[in-house]
Amino acid sequence: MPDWFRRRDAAASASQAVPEGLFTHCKNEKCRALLYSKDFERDLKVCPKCGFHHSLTAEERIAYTADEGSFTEYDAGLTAVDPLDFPEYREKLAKGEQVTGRTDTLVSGTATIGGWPCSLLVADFRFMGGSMGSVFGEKFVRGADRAIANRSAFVTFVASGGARMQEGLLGLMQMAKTSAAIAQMAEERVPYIVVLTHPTTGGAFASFASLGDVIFAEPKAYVAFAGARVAQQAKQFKEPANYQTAEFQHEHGMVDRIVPRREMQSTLVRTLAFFGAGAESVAANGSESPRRSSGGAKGAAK
Amino acid sequence: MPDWFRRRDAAASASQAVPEGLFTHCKNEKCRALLYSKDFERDLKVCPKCGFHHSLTAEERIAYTADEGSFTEYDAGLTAVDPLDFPEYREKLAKGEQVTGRTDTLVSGTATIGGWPCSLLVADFRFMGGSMGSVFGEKFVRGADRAIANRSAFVTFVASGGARMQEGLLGLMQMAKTSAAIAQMAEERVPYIVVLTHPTTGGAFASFASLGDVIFAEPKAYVAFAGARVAQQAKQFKEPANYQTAEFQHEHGMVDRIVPRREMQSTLVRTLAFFGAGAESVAANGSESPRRSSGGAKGAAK
Amino acid sequence: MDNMNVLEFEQTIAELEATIAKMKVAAEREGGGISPEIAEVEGKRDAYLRQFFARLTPWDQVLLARHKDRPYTLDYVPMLCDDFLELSGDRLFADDGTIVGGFASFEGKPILVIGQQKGRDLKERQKRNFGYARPEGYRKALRLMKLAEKFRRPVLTLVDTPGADSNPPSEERGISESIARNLREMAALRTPTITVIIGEGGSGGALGLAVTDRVLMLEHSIYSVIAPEGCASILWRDPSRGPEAAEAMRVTAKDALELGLIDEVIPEPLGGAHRNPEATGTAIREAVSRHLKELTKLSPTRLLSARMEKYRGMGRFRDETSDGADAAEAA
Amino acid sequence: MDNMNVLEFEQTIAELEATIAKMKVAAEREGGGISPEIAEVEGKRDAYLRQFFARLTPWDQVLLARHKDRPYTLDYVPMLCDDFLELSGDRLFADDGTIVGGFASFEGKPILVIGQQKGRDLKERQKRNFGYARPEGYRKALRLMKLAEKFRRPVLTLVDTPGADSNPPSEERGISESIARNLREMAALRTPTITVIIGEGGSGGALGLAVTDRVLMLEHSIYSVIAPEGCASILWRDPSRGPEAAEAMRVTAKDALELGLIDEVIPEPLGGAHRNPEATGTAIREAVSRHLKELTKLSPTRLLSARMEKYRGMGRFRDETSDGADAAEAA
Ligand SMILES: [Zn+2]
Ligand SMILES: [Zn+2]
Repeated sequence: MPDWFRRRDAAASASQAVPEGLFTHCKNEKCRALLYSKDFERDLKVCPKCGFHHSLTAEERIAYTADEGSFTEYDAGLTAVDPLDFPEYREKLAKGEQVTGRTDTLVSGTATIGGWPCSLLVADFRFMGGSMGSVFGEKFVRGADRAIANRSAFVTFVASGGARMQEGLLGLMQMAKTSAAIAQMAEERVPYIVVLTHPTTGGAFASFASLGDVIFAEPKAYVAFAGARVAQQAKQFKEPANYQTAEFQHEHGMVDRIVPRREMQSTLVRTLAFFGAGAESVAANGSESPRRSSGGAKGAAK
Repeated sequence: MPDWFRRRDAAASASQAVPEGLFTHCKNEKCRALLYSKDFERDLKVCPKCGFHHSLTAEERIAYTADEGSFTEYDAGLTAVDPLDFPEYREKLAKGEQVTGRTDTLVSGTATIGGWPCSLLVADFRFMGGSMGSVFGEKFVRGADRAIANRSAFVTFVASGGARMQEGLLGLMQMAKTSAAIAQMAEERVPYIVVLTHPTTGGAFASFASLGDVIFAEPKAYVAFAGARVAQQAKQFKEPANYQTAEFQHEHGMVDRIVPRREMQSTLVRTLAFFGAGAESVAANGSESPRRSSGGAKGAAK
Repeated sequence: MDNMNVLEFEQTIAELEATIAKMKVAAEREGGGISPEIAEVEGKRDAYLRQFFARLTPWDQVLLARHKDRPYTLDYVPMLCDDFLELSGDRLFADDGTIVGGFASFEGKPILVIGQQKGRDLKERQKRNFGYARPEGYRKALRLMKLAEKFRRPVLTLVDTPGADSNPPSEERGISESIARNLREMAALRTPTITVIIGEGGSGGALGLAVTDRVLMLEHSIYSVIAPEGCASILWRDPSRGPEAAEAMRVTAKDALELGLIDEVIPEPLGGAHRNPEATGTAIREAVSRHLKELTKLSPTRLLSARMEKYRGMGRFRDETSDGADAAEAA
Repeated sequence: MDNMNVLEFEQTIAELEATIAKMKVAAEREGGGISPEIAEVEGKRDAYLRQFFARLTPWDQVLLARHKDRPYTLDYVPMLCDDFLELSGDRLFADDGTIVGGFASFEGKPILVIGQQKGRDLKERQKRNFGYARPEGYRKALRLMKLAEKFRRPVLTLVDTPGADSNPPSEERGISESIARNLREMAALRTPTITVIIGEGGSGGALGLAVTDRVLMLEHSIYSVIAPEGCASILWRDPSRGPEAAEAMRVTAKDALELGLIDEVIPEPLGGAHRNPEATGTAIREAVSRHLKELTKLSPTRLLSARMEKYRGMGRFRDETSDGADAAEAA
């Protein structure tokens, strides 16, 4: 695992990657290149010097992925309660809301990608480390239901530390809940596409994030079952090279492709073209062409 | 792999384990215990000193497995032709027939095992090393069809060196043919039980012998993809302990249980009790009791 | 007694029981029966037990769930079933001794049993990887569950694990994938499925065998999103604050039932399962039998839709987007 | 020329072509066009080729199938398809570089392509394990085929392997099981499937990708129950008698067609695929297109029953038990 991953993990949550001024520094500690902010934006926040993929907000991810103006948000009003009266949970929710302007980790909606209609789900790691609470699970299930109803693909960008401790067993059960929704999509032959971004660990990787019909990952994303802080790692095991990176998971058969951010949208389009619009086509290969959805107002809650 | 396996493999085909006289020697070279033939028979040809499981003829296997008088043979008249006019094939067939009194490797029929009706298939390694030619595949398919028609389990005792070279590509295709029949049994939810005996290698292990709903093996049977003579083994690999034994395959998840011959029949009965008579029962667990079939004349061709 | 945890308290009980044993030996030597003095000390012991167990802390429950004498899967299997025929192997890579499974007969009918097994002595604990299952364990379990589905046999899983194995070899072989796949496949398994959490229900490692129609918990077992020590370590950077975390996360069987996430709590004998394994086994058998009878009445389709509904309904949140509603809280 | 094998013969051709090249350079220097002399030598070359290729021995076919310049899977894929998006991993253990697969577009329609890839230079040959696929290769292939089935996309497999990997690590991870499972699953895959054997169809390692609706072979490819050298080694304890074994086992495409075990032989350009890869690619594309059109007309049910019938019918034997019949020979 590269050093800069450890450093970034040490930070309580991903800090805003958006530079305020005319210039910004690459956040890779080994690089720290000074970048002209406009170029940095144009490069999708990938450092041209070292290739470091900076974390994105949900809004940035959607802007880089969905066809312009095609995104319609759903379920924005789903809001966490504090079912266990857990210490400091409300404070953390408030802080997450302050940073992201949203009530929880996931942003869910419909969009087209290269003309293909999709149900799209994007995690914002800044909101409590992308953790899976009840709102996460509910948004996931409703997004899956929309994919089924619309016979469209379900595309998920993951960045999550796993189940949300602050909801106790309810948090753990979101692993079962999301997986059950995926079983229903499978039954309905609705394509389910996962993109792993930095970082994807624990309960997320051990449930919905490992179950994609195809799984892509951004370069050098930290992808693991057990984060360094949790692992009960016995002394006799040596960490392999690249341990717990996207590249490691790719080598071990868990990830289809490492896809640089610059190629992500086109890779999704090529994938959606294979799946077509769901699987209504008979025995053979139908050649559906993408159906353009009417672009909804971006970010508008429905 | 114990030494005595290598020695046995070196023999062109398994020699008859039936002792002619009052006494017989254990065939394990490291043991060679002198055994009273009646005791040896009573012990199912397992050496009481060293536990060596001597090879059985198909008739012996059937006698040790099927309820007395329950076995009815089918398809005994299926006979190999020499489709490629392959050197010495006819001679080998004649020799196999001379040794076994049968026209090919497999003996197929119906029987009950602990009262449970089964389609039973037993390979006799003495006939051309149990190799899979066209007759093998056809007997397998017809046996599977009988299991489907009777809603009974299909039980196979394997001892085979793999596809029969002397039938060229037709031999290889018996791997596909047997596997296709297994796909049909799976579709029909007919239980398919495999018992690996010494030796099971090559095309047999890479097709029907690896596809049992459950797979049992006799102790220390040689079970492998590539026999020593065929392997293109690169020098850098060290053979693990127990390499290519039934125990090795068990450790590596390929075999459910190592079952001593003495326990084989009862293990099969317990397994058949789980499966019941096929899978007609609804959602839940029906409690079928075994249906006794009318015992056919042993060995009678139909 | 108030400041003791359950293990310390057991010392007190052990001392009382030693006294009782000595008194009995003495009484027998003198030829007498159970003297009133002995009955009095026994009564005192039971009162202590009742008193203490009426006020167990969540941390006591954690300690009980992990108790070294607590019965394990292979202790219960012969109490629950006849004729257990263990099967093994994932048909891919290995056999994981941490998860055992096989055919059995439950009240005369075929059933598939799968359970997580901790080891009792050091040698067995190593064989069982201290209860941390590896990818091949979850994959073996799935193979066997698919076999049960194919032949329409019910599945019973017994859960007892601190968590799934997270060492590099398990990471290399896809421990995450193996759990995730089980979650999805169990949600869709077309046969009745029942889980009993008998000890530690540790996080995803437990859930990987527990997406079933009915989840029952022994009274002193726990079910937790993360080990309390791990939670304390992340929240407060202090693993010794596990007791606080156990309380905050509500890890007990009673909590899980109140949250609507499990279906029943199976009572344990006074003092915990290890004080009377047979009685515990009987209680489990009775409960499983009852639930199994209900489930076997359902068609596969109804079974699946009920299971789907159950897991899809898990969560508590406010939905402020619903028409006019401001606080539609789902359970 | 009569005693040459195909590789020795190619030397003769290479010398002729060197002569032609020199003559052309000279002619150009002198400003002239193709002189009658050049045309004559070229005619001679083509006549040689035709003459030799009309009488290829089975062993020549083996040498051609293994020819170092023969196009491999990744050479053909861009000729056959547009927009190949390679996918990887078995979701269990690793990614095997010997078997490649991914989404592609064939004549404008989505298709899943899987192929065995040998390496051309030493580095790539190591990466591709010299064409010997490992368990994770077959498992990746199956994962992708199941994906194609789920979304009702046809599957095209390109076969080119000396055999499956039989080294200890592959034995440990169940190379037999991985092939066997593919045979069963491919027999039941609910989507049209086509195989083209482009080079070596080596035993079970080839069959593990070739239980399909239509199996086509390039003219100079081979399909064999065991490598000729292996057969000779077992039969005569002399691997150098491979040429005899190749003849006895009838390993050529023509033989396989005559035995009714494959569906079509795709002609190669004179001198073999390596002398004109593009023309070979075009011929493959045309044949695949034709068969795919036929298959896509069938419902999944009819597709499956035809496939089942095909594989269940493979075998030649005498059935002396049939009523009155003494020689009912199946084909
Ligand atoms: Zn940089
Ligand atoms: Zn002996």
